[in-house]
Amino acid sequence: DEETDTGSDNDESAEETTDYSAALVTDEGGVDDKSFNQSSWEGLQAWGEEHGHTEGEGYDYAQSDAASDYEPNLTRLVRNDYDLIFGIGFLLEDAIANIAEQNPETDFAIVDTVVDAPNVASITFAEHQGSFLAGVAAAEKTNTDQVGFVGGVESDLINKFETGFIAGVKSIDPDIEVDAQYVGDFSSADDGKLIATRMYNDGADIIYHSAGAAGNGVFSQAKDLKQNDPDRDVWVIGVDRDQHEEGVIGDENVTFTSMVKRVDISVQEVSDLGLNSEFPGGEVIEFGLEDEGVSIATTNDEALTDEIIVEVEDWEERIMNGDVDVPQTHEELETYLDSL
Amino acid sequence: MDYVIEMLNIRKEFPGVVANDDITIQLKKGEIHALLGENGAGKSTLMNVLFGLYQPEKGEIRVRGEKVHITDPNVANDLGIGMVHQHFMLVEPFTVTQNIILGSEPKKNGKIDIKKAERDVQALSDQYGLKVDARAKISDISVGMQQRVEILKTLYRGTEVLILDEPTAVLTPQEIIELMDIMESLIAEGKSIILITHKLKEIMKACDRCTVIRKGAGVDTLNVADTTVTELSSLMVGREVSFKSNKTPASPQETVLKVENLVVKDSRKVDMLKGLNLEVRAGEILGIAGVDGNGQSELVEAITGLIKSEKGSIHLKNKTIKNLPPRKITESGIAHIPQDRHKFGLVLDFPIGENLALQNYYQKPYSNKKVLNYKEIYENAEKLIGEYDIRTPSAYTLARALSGGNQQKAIIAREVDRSPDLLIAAQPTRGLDVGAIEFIHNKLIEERDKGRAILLVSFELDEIFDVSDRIAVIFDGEIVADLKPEETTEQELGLLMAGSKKEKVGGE
Amino acid sequence: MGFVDLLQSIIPPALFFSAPLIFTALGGVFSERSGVVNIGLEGLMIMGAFVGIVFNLTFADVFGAWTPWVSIIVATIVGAIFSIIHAVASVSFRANQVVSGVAVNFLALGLGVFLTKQFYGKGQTDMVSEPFYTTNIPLLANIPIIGPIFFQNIYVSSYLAIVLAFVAWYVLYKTPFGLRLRAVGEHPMAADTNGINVSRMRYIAVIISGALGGLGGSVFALTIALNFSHATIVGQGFMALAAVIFGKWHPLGAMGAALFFGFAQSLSVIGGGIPLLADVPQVYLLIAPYVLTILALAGFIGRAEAPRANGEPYIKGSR
Amino acid sequence: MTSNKMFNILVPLISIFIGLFAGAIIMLVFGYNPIEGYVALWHGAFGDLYFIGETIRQATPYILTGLAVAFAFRAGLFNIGAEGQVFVGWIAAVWIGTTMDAPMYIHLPVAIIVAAVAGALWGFIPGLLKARLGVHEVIVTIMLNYVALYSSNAIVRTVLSNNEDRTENVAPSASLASDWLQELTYFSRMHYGILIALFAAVIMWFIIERTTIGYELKSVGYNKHASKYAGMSVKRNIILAMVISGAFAGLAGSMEGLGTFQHMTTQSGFTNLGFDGIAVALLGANTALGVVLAALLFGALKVGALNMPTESGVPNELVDIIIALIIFSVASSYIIRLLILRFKKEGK
Ligand SMILES: Nc1ncnc2c1ncn2[C@@H]1O[C@H](COP(=O)(O)OP(=O)(O)OP(=O)(O)O)[C@@H](O)[C@H]1O
Ligand SMILES: Nc1ncnc2c1ncn2[C@@H]1O[C@H](COP(=O)(O)OP(=O)(O)OP(=O)(O)O)[C@@H](O)[C@H]1O
Ligand SMILES: [Mg+2]
Ligand SMILES: [Mg+2]
Repeated sequence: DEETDTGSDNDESAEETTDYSAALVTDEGGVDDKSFNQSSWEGLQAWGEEHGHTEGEGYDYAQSDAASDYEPNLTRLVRNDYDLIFGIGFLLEDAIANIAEQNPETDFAIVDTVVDAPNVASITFAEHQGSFLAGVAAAEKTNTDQVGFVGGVESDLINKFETGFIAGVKSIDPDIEVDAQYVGDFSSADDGKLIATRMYNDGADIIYHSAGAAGNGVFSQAKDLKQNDPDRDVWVIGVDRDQHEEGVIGDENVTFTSMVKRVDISVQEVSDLGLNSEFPGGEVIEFGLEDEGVSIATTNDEALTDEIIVEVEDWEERIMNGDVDVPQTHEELETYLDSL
Repeated sequence: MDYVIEMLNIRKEFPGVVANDDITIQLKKGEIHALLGENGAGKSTLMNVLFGLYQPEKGEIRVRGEKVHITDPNVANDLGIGMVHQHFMLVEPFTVTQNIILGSEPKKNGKIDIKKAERDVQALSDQYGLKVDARAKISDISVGMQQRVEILKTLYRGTEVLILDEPTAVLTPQEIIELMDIMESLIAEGKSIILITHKLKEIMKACDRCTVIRKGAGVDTLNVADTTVTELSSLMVGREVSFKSNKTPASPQETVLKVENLVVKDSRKVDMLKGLNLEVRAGEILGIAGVDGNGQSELVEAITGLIKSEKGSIHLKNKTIKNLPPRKITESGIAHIPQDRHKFGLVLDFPIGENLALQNYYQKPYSNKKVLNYKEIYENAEKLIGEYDIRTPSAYTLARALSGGNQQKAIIAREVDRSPDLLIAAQPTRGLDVGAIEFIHNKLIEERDKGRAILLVSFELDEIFDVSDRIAVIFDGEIVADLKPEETTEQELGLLMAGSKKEKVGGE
Repeated sequence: MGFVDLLQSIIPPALFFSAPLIFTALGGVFSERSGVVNIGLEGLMIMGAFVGIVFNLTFADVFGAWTPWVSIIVATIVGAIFSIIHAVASVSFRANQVVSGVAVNFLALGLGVFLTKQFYGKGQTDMVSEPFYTTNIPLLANIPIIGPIFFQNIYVSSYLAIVLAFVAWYVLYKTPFGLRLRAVGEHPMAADTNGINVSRMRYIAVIISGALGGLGGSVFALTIALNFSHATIVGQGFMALAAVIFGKWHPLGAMGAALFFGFAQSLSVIGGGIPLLADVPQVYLLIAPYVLTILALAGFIGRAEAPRANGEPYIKGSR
Repeated sequence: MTSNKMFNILVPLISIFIGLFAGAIIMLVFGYNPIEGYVALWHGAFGDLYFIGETIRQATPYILTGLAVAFAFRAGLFNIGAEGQVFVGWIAAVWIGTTMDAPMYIHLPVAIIVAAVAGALWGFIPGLLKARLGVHEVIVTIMLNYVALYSSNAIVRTVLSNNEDRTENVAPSASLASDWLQELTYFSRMHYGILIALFAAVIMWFIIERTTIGYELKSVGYNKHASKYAGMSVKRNIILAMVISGAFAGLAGSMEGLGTFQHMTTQSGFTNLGFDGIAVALLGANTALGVVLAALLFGALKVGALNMPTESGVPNELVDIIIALIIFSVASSYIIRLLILRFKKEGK
C-alpha cells in the first residue's frame, strides 16, 4: 500500500501542479503520535494533495528518533530542494536556527516557539487561551469543586497549558481546587495512571492532561472508574487533537472535551503563503482563538452542554476582545489570580 | 566372558591433543581395578567416555558382553555405570538428599516426596555404613562426607559399576581407611569398581588388577599381586621414581616465623584457632599434620593476610605482620602455595605467562611506573616453564587449558622463584602423579637447603614424614604436639591428630 | 488522612503498578535460575504489549468481554515463542547471554513498531475497546478495613500475579522440575551427570521467561497503556530485572521487590498531592522511589549472590 | 594465532552480512525494494561529506558509552548506568560551559574534565555499594539512571536557567564545535569530540592492555579470590572500574553538551546513548578497537536509517531489526566459527 518516489503517474491532481514544495521534520513523537506531529503531517498532506503533489515529490516528512536527528533530517530535506521546511515542536528550535542560518535560500517554519531569523516563520499557538477555555468548561462541569492537571515534563510550553487551565478554572470560581502534577516524562503511562488514580481518589472529577503517551494512563484510569460506576462523573480533557476516540467506553465517553490545536491549519496556511511568494519570514504568527488555531472540541455534546458552551464562548469573546489577558507562566498566573 | 565392562581400542581427541589413543581396559565383575597414569595421561578422559560425557572417535564399549553406545550419562546410569568425579558434581546450596535424588526424584502428586527421599537416602547410607546426614547442606559438610554423598548418588541409581576418579586425593588418612572399607562392602554386594589414583600404596592394598596408561596410550594391565610399586611407577612414568627423598638432616638457623596465641574466627564467628603457637626456623621444613578442618586453612590464611586475626601475634623475622594487607605480607618475604589452586592460585582465564607474574607484575622489571613490560613477563615465564617442566603448548595458553598437575607446577614455580624467607605450602602435591610429587618434594628440600623456612601443610602422613624436619600436630585450633619424624610413628601421630593424646608444646 | 485511608489510596494503585513487573520478574527468575541471564525482559514485555494490543484490537468483536483474557494468553504464547531466539542463541549457540538479551530488546522494539506501521499505517495503535477493568472481589471486599485496602477496585490480573509468584515458588522449590532447573543453574555439569538434559532445561526456562515476560507486557498494555507505540514499554523490563536481583532470584523475593517498587512509586505520587509536601520541588518526589530502592538495598537487603552458573554457557566436558 | 585473527575479522563481517541479508528478506516480504532501502541507508550515512560528518558525530558519543560499558565488563561488572552517567556528564559540562569565564585552553579542558568527574561520581556510587555492601551494580545503576534523568531536568530548569527548557549555549571558549570541520562537511555538527573519543579509546586500550591497573582489573573480573591472594584490593578495583567506566560515559555527555548541542534541554526520556553503548561494547567484543568500529557501524546505521523512509519508504525501525540481527550473529560467533571451519574443510 506504500507509494514510492518512482513513477509519478498520479493523475488525480485536480489543481495545477506548482513548483513550490514543502516538508516537515517531526520531533521524537513521529508523524503518528496522535498529537501535533500527526496533525501537522495531515495538514501538509492535505496541502500537498490540493496542489497535485505526491508524497516524496512536493511534500514529505522526516521522522526523528532522537534530538540529535533533527539537524541531519532538516539538512537532508534542504538537499532535496524543498522550498519550505517545517520544524515541528519547540524541541527543534536550535536545529531550525542553525540550519536556517546555513541555508538562507530556503524557507523554514518552526512550530511552538520563536526563531528570530529572516528566513524563518515562527508559528505559535495560544495554548494558554485554549487551556483557559478548557478550564472554564471544567469549572462549569465539576461537581466536586476539584479538578486536576497532569503534565509530562515541566517546560515553558506545558506551563502554558497548566497556567491557562488554572486561570480558566479560577475565573469561574476561585474556590475550585486545581491539583497539578507532572509525570517527569512523556512516556510513563504507569506513572500517569498512578497520578490520575490519586487525583480521582482525592475528589477530582475532571483531569486535563498534557502528557503525551503518559496521558494514556489518565484515560485508562478514568475509563476504569467509569466502568465500575457508570453513574460516577469522571472526565478527561484531551489535548492537541480531539481525543474523543480515546474516551470511548461502551456507550459512554469519558472525554469531556479536548483542547484542540490546529497545527494542520497553520501548516497549510504558511505553505500557501510561501506558494504565493508571501512567505512570512522573520515573523511570528500566533494562531489563537480567532482563526480556530486553538479551540475546544465539542464532540461530546452530552457532557459539554449548551450552557457550558455559552459560558465558554462568552470567555472566548472576552479573551479576543483583550478584556482578559490569559497568563502563560506561573508568575503571570500569580498576578492574574490576585487580580480576580 | 565375565567382564562387566570392556573398553576396546578407545581413541579420544581434543583440539590439538590426543587424550586417549587405542586404549583397552577390561573390568571383571567383582574386582577393584586400578587405572594408573601420570597427570594428563588421559585417565579421566577415558572414564568420561565410559560415563557418556565424551564420545570416542574410535573404539568399542561392551557392557556385559553387549556392544553399547553410551551417548550421555543417562545411558550410563541405565547401564548401571556410576561415576564419582575428580571434581565433585554436587550442587552446593542443595541438601545431601536433593543432590542424591536429582534427576530421579520420588514424587507424590507432582511434588517431590522429600520425606520418602530422606528416608531412602538415610537407609542406603546406613546399609553401606556411610554415615551421611541426609538433611545437611553440601556447603556445610566435609570433603570426605561430600565424597560419600557422591558414592550414595550412584548407589541410589542402582549402580553396578562404580568409577572413582582420584577419590583419595582430597581425603584424610582416616577417611581413606573408611573409603577402603566402603569399597570392600560394595564389592561384597557384587559391584565392580574402577579406581583412579596416584597413590601406589593404595593400589597395592586394595586393588585386584591395574591398567597403566602413559601419554594417552595403554601400557599394560597387571595383576596387583604379581607386581611392585617400583614396577608400576616406572611403567607409568617411564623411569625409576624414588619414593624416599634423599635429604640431608636440617640445620635450622634463626626463627623466621613466630605465631603466638593466635585466635581466628570463621565467617560464622566460631573460633577456629584458639590461641595457637608456632615457630618455623630458617633452613627447616615444619610439617603441620592434622585432620582437615582443625584450623589448618585458617592458620595459613591468617599468616598470609587473607583473613583477619582476632588476637595474638604473628612475627616474620621480628616484624609483626598480623592483619597487614596480603601484599604487605608477601612483600615482607612470604610465599604461599595455596591449597585451592583454582580458587586462589590461578586466574584461569589469564595466559599461563601472566599467571606466573601474578605476584610480581607490579615490580620492576615486569612493569615500570604502572606500565607492564610484557617482554620481561614472558621471558621470565619461559624461563620458569623450562625450569619447572610445566607442560604447556606455550606461555600464551590460558591456564584453564593446562592439566591439574601442570597448573600446580606453575604455582610452585611462581612462588618458589620469589625466594621468600618463608614458603607456605598447603597441600602442594594434591592430585599429582608420583613423578610430579617427587619433583616438588625435591624442590621444597632444595629451598630448605638454601636457608628458607618452609611451612608444609598436608593431610598425607607419608608426605609429612618424608619431607618434614619437624612435625607439629594441629587439633581443634591448637598445636598439640611438636615431634621429630624419626622419633614418632604413624600410629602415634594418628592418635594425636584425633585429639586423644595431648602433649604440651611451646615452652610458654 | 488517616492511616487506613492512606493504605487504601496507596495499595490498590501499587498493585496495578507492580503486577506487570511481578509477571516479568518471575520470568526472569526462571531464566536466571537455570543459568541464563535475561537482559531481554524489556524486549519480551514489548512483544507482549504489542501482541496483546493487536490481538485485542483485532478480535474484540469475536471474544467480547473475554478479549483481554484471550489477548494475554496469546501474548503469553507469542512471548514464549519469541524468547526461543534468546534460548537458541544463548544455549545452543553459546552466545554471550547479555549480548543476546540486548539484541532481544532491539529486535522487539524494532519489530513491534515496524509491524504496527505495516498493520495500521501509523506508528501507534488505537486504544483497545476491551481492556481489563478493576473489580471488587466478592465477599472479601466487604471485610472491614482489609476489604477496601486489598479487595476493592483491584485488577484481577494483580492477584493473578501474586498467585503466580506462589506457584512459581512451589514449582521451583517443591517439584522435580524445579529442583532440576535450579541444579542446572548452579552446577550444570552435576545436573548433566545426573542425567538431566541441561540444554532442554534451559530452553524450557527461557521459554517460561518469554511467556511470563509476554504476559507482563500484555497486562501492562491492557491495564495501563491501552495502546501500543514505541513509548509503551520504556524501562519496565529493566525494573523487572532489578526486581529479580533485588529479590535475590527467589520468586517471592522478586514479587516483594516489584511490590516495593509499586509502593515507592505510589507513595511518591501520593506525596505530590499532600499539601504539606506541596512546596517540595517535584524532582525530589520523582527520584524518591529510585533513591528509596538504593537505600533499601544498601541498608538491609545487601549482598545478593546470583545462581552460580548464571551467564555461563554449558559446554559438555569443559573444565 | 593467525587463524584466530582471521576469525576476529571474518565473524563480524559475516554477522553484518547476515543482519543485512535478513533485513533484505524482511523488506521483500513486506513489499519494499531492498536495494532501494539499502541505497537510501548508504546515502543517509555516507551520501556526501555532510552525512559522513553526521555519522562521525553520532559515533562520537557511542564510542565513549561503548568504552564505558566495555571497561566495566572487563572488570566483571555490568554498567547499565551509562545512560545516567551521560546525563550527569552532559549537565556538568554545560554547567561549566555556561557559567565559567576563562580562556579556551582552560575553559574547555575544565568543562570536559568536570563532565568526566561527574560521570565518575555517578559510577562511584554503585561501585562503592558493590565493593562495601555487595549490592548488585545492575540494580543500582538502573535506579541511578532515573535519578539522573529527573535531576538533570530539574537542574536545567531551576539552576541553569530561569524555569526554561534549556540552558544557555556554552561559551565559545568551552565549545568543541569546529568551524573548520563544519565547513569541510557542509555544516554537519561533527566536532573535535571525535578526537577525544578516539583518544579515550587509546586510553582504554592502554589501561587495559598495558598497565598494572588493567591487569588488576581484569584479574579481579576473572577471579576475585586469586586477586586478593595476589595482594590486589578487590574493593578498590571494583570501585576504580566503575569510576573509570562512569568517567567515559560522562565524557560522552560532554560530547553532547559541548559538541553536538552546545547546551542541554530538559529531556522527555532517556537518550538511549547509554543503552546503545551496551550493544556497541558487546559488538566490539569489549576491546577498544572493537568499540570504535562498532560505534562507527552503529552511528552509520542510525544516521543512515533516517533517510530510509524519505528515500525508499522503508520504516526506519527496520534498522533496529537489522542491528538486533547483527548483534545476535556476533553473539553466536561460536556457531559461525563452526560453519567457517566446516566450509573450509569441505572446500579442501
Ligand atoms: N575438555 C578438554 N579439552 C581439551 N583438552 C582436554 C580436555 N580434557 C582433557 N584434555 C587434555 O587431555 C589430556 C588428558 O587429560 P585427563 O584429564 O584425561 O588427564 P588425567 O589422566 O585425568 O590427569 P590428572 O591425573 O591430572 O587428572 C590432557 O592433555 C588434557 O590437557
Ligand atoms: N532430562 C530432562 N531434562 C529436562 N527436564 C526434564 C528431564 N526429564 C524430565 N524433565 C522435566 O522434569 C519434570 C518431571 O519429569 P518426569 O515426570 O519425566 O520425571 P521422572 O519420570 O521421575 O524423571 P526421570 O525418569 O527422567 O528420572 C517434567 O516437567 C519434565 O518435563
Ligand atoms: Mg517512572
Ligand atoms: Mg583426571
